[in-house]
Amino acid sequence: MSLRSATSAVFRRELQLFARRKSDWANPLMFFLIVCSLFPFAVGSESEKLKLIGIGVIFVGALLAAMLSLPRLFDEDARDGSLELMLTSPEPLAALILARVAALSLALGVALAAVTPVFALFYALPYDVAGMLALNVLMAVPTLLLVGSIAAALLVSARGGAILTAVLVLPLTIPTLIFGASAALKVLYGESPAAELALQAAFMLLALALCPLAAAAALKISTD
Amino acid sequence: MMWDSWGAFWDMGGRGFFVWGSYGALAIAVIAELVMLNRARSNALNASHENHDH
Amino acid sequence: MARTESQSHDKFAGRWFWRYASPAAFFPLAGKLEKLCWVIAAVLTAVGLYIGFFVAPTDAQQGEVYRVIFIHVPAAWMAMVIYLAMAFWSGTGLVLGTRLSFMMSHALAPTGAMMAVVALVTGSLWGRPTWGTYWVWDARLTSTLILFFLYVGYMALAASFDDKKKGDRASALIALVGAINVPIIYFSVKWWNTLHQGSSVRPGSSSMAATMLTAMMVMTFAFWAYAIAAALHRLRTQVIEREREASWLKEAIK
Amino acid sequence: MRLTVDALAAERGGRTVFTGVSFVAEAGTLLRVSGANGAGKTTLLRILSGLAAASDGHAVWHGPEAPTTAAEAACFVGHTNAFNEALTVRENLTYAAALAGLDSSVPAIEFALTALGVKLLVNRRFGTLSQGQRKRCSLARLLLDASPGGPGRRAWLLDEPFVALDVDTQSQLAALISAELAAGGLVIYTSHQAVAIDAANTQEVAL
Repeated sequence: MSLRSATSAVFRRELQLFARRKSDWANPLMFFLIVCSLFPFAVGSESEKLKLIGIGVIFVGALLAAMLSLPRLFDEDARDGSLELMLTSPEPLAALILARVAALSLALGVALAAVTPVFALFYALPYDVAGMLALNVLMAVPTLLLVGSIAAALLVSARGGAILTAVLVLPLTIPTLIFGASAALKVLYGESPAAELALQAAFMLLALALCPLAAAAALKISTD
Repeated sequence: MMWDSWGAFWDMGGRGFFVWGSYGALAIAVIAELVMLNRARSNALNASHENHDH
Repeated sequence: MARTESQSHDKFAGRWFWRYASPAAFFPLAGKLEKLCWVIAAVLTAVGLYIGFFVAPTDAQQGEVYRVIFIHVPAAWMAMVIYLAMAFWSGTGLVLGTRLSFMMSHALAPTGAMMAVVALVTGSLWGRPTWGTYWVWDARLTSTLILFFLYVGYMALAASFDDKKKGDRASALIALVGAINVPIIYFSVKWWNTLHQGSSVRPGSSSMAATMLTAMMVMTFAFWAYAIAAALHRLRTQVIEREREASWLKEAIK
Repeated sequence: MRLTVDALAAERGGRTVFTGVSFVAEAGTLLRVSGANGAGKTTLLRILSGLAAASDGHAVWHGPEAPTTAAEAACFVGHTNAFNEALTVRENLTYAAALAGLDSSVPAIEFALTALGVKLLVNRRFGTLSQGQRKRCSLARLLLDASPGGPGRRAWLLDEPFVALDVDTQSQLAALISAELAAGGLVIYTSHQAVAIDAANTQEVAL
């Protein structure tokens, strides 16, 4: 009972903060938009070429945009002291972190997935590919945030934290990137993306099972 | 001796650049690591001795 | 304020089987082991290179350039093995709280990163004449590259903490996270690779003459000995840095 | 409620801060932790609250019946407010109460705010308050588990609570502490300032 009220309080607070501070979701979306609109200038605007790079560009852009939100998981709380409320709670820290990542994934994942099909139009991608891409962005954002929460927890209030978080997290997201982009490519070539989706889901479940525990251990290490 | 001459040895069947480039890269890496090992050791020893003198 | 760490903080200091987990006991032993490993590394390298260049025949398929694999394959293996060893020591450190385990882990990382770089450079130099290009997105090369990123991340993380103990445990955790991810990354890259294009010829994959294999294995053991020696050297340096005020050290390095 | 501290030692950044700290604090006691700067006063409170780990020794909390955890037994208030500026006072206190496993209902929160004389601020964004108002709202966390007349379920761990408080708030806090002690609570604090607190049993631990 009290575990449920604690996790739901964490979840609700994260969404309240999202609703109250527009920049928290507007900035990642703008970043995503700008990244996606830069590439055609570099590679040219023939629609066949754009189609091929579009999937990768959009997917990497979404991952980077989600990465930018990692510091907000713990940094602000560490600064104003409310992180101590989580650390001194009688409830398991891993569950609280999971609630927090879940709320952030929901808000950010939905926002990024919602604009993904629009950006797909920039790259002349057909509707079904755009839809598959959006679905995979929706699945990839929680995975990235789960893996990233470990690094974010380790680097709470560390110097150079943001860059180092990227160095630590980005290599670990390669499977997500491979499965997500391949699923969309398969649809583009008219094949079934079932295998990719299953692997993507499996990787997400693995992250779901392990990452909150590791992030809790990480947070205890960095705040001790 | 399986090589006709030292020239043939260095030439490596026309692939000398790649073969010796590889071994050269290894040598550079190993030497660099050894230099760093020794530098770190002497820094640590200097700091340690200063510490003891005080 | 006197530091009495080495006596009081190793939880297991009293038990004989943990005796070597204490830096004071380990220091002289490590010194002897290090010298032995340098000698073994030097001898095996000489033997391995002799076999590799003067006994092993020319490869029918690849010509002379295959001789790069005598160092490329051992370096790639070492990059992987050292990462696993690092993760092992990190896990040991987190579970048992022994400082020496963390130090072992730190001591291995630079050598592991160096091995990854050597594997990548030699792989490219081998690939140019064989595949016609310096780089292919082959599963093995790609995962060696990612392994290099993980090494860099580990070392950067360890260096970003002013509090050594925090840095120890934080980097140990990331080493473990990386170790769980390495196989996942390897298999997903491999799977991705089969979807796109595969390279048919791989370093060391064509049928090898017995002498070629011997040269490669001798070089592998030489690399092992080298890695152990370098790690022990670094370990002893760390002991000197961290135990600056311990009295046993003043005796040991006089 | 009782706190037993036995041969506690702590280190920060590889340096030993203190060793061999032992004391017992019973309910109804005002315990002041004293010591020079860097003697480890904050570190001691963080260990007692479960935020930091001791390098040696034990600190054990006893509830009315059985031993309990620091998370259940203590409420730590450090130099930060632990409130988010974008949320209202009510939202912040609801969050704090839910995480501590306490009653986060409207009456409980209004009771705590009334005791500190800041009930009217309940729907204000924390970021729009003055420093004095912020401090009072944040101290309301201590009273979240208080019932009218009785002591709280948790001991109070206060790290320099009087710093940056105006004179009125200082005396108000001192009065709250006295009331908590009189009701049978346990208060452990550090302070550079000499603020008179009315207490029957006082104790001092020097680091």
